Amino acid sequence: MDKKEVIARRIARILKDGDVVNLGIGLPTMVANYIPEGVEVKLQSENGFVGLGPAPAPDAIDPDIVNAGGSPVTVLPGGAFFDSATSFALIRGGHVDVTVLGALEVDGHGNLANWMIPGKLIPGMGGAMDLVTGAKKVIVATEHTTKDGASKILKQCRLPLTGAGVVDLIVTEMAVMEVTPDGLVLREVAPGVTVEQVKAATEADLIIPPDVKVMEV
Amino acid sequence: MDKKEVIARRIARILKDGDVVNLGIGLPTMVANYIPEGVEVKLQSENGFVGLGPAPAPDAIDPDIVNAGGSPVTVLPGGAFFDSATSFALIRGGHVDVTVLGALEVDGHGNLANWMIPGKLIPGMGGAMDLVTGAKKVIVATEHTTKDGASKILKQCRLPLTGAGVVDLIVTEMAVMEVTPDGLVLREVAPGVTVEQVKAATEADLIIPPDVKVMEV
Amino acid sequence: MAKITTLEEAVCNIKDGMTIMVGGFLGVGSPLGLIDALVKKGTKDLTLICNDTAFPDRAVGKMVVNKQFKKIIVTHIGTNPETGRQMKAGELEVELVPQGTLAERIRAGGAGLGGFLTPTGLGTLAENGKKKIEVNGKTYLLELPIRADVALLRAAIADKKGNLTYRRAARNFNPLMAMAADLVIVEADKIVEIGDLDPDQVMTPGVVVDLIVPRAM
Amino acid sequence: MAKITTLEEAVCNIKDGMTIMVGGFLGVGSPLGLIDALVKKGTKDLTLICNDTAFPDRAVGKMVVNKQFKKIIVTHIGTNPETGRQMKAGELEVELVPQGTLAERIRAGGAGLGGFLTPTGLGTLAENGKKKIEVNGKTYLLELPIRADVALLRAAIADKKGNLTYRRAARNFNPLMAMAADLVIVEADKIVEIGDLDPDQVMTPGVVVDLIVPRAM
Repeated sequence: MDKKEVIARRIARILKDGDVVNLGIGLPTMVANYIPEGVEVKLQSENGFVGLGPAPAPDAIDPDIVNAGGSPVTVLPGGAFFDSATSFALIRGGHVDVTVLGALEVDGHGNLANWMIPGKLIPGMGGAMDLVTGAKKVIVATEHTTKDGASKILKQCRLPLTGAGVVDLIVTEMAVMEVTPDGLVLREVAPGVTVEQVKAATEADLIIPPDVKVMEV
Repeated sequence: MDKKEVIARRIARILKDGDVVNLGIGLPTMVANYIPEGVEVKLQSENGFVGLGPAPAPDAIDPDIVNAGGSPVTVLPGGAFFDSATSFALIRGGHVDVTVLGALEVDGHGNLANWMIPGKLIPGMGGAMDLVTGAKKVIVATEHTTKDGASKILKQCRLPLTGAGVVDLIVTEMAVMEVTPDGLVLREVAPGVTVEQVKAATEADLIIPPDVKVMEV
Repeated sequence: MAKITTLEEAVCNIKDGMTIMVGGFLGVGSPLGLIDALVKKGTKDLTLICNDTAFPDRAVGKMVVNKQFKKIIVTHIGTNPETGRQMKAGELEVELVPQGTLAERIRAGGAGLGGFLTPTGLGTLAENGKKKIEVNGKTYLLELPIRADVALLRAAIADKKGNLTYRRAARNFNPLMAMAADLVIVEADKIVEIGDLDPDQVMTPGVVVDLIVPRAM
Repeated sequence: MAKITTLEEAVCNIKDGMTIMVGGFLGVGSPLGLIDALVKKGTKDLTLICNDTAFPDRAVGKMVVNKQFKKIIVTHIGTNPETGRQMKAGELEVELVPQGTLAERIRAGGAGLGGFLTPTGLGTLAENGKKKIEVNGKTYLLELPIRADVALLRAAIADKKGNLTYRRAARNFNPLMAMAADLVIVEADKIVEIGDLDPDQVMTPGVVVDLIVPRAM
């Protein structure tokens, strides 16, 4: 199974029936494909609606219905559109239960960096700073290491932050880690991955409780 | 002609075609009856709409369409309803051209008191504080004196203020007075009323320019 | 998913001492059935957030007469003499707030804002106890957000996901309060199936609504 | 009364050096005909307030390519490489603002508020140059209102009084910007007679709209 699929599948199983969920562009969007049968989540799109549905057939594209990445999507029955101020009133006001975002870097203090690399890449923060501040639960979906094998789970983020102390859970293809007041706790390892392997691939200090589970994907 | 009618008629002739106007309860509401032919003003009602129309026939009352005093009104074609935050965004944001309010006291500095008499009557400010702050032009519609003959146009308001330095124009059955940086200027006197009579009935100091006009009503 | 229930069950969620927000403007747009159920239940020591206290025989005015409030936060009490009587007798604490400020404070409470700066009320008693902040040479009052344990709203149409529309001037504070309470209870004139409302015409997204009761009268 | 005019006449109101707000999210909900007319006219040294700079061949992205902006205030530039290039080359000043904060700043500009307190951006570069204010033990950033000389909007339907509706996710920033500019120009898919829109379904009241042009394409 593809790394991204492992991550998306694991996160999908965290979502609860009735949750209002905002999924970031890219990997986080894939989470929608794996939501278990019988669980209905309401997807919020920060460009102004709840009830985001799957991509339409090419001949059924409505140019006014796109997700926050600009890709054509659909609206499910019972959806609702609103303006950007209302959209972020929902987000900032704690009406979104879960947000799932990607990371350039994330650390054991719950800091997240995903909006710029000074001097190199400055896409902008879009709605990410509001999402990490306002959503009740912030889940980071990221591969454990960069293409060069460097850990993305750091002792301390080096890039400019998207949010300080905002992350609740980090899900990678190797592990599920929870940010706690005591530090970063390893909760699960992927099938076939050892605790030692996770520790070796993680720059942040990991607290290893006695009951580390095997990730179900 | 009734005092109130004189005041309402004079104010109605100040309104310009296209003005967005909020009329307070009571005397100010009467202004709508005298708007000249060919002038179309858009009446805003702070409980949430523009396009306020006249009272309906008794058998055509819609219980959901009332003015800010709770009286049945109608909505004209091209009207629009909105929530209270939007209503006051319009008011505070300078989208209302003229507001007309009554007064308990008003003074030469443009101060207005119309929401409470300590220890006696405390109805509350409702939307008045926002209206006097946000509307581009604030016109006070009031009888010149109290029932006991005391001037309502004071040197300095004594009652708790609705707004400080907010009034542009005061229209009574005796006179039209403009609040200017130099003080209160007498602009017009009612037909049959002398400047001396106005001065005698006014506690505030009046600046009398050479060209005081006779009020057209 | 919003749950459809009865008036009696819905008001069981409201306990003595709670803070409630009630939609409506002089009773127009108030959930009259829910209010009657609360009068019958006799829940007491409540704090009320509402535009006004309506009339002694109408809407929240009945609850004032029934002495169910220890404190009210409103813009106007002039239409209900019993409110003024209780205030003077020291039986009821009354906080009067300018209407635009009340609307904005409720909006801020629902939108996760820490407060806002308004020019409304400067130089009046509405300043009391508030911080003044200067921005670009202009002075503003810092007003704080307000929330409630329970919001009691009236909608025209609710679908079974809780999406709401309001009718005419009955909208007023209802959409703002829908965002600003821990539990949101809606009395709807009409309840329709999911998909019956055009997503563009939804005025309150269902994700913030908890309970729906059919209109009582 | 809103005036119906042509694209060419409408954009004549936009002079070199002005600040413009443009509705849309990655071009969805942007007034494409007005933008093309501005590209053709070549108006320059403009400041742009918009969610993003779309794509090089779409919406305001075309104006970036055409070097018509000296400054842009947006949430995201990642989809338009030309924006990043001009920024790095020092040809274009870019102010990146969190999306919820941008929406709220525009709303504050239209609502006459002096600013608002938000938790978004705390502990990030978004703090820079901003006052921090503590309320009830929580720290917030003071964000200031923003307005423009001209707003360029796209609506689905406009009636001849300027009342607007928007469609699906094309709503986004449009209703906020309609309140926050000295001149409001709307490109409407469809123009209807006064009275054709249900007053409950109007999303922007016509009193804030100045010019309407029929949709170009």
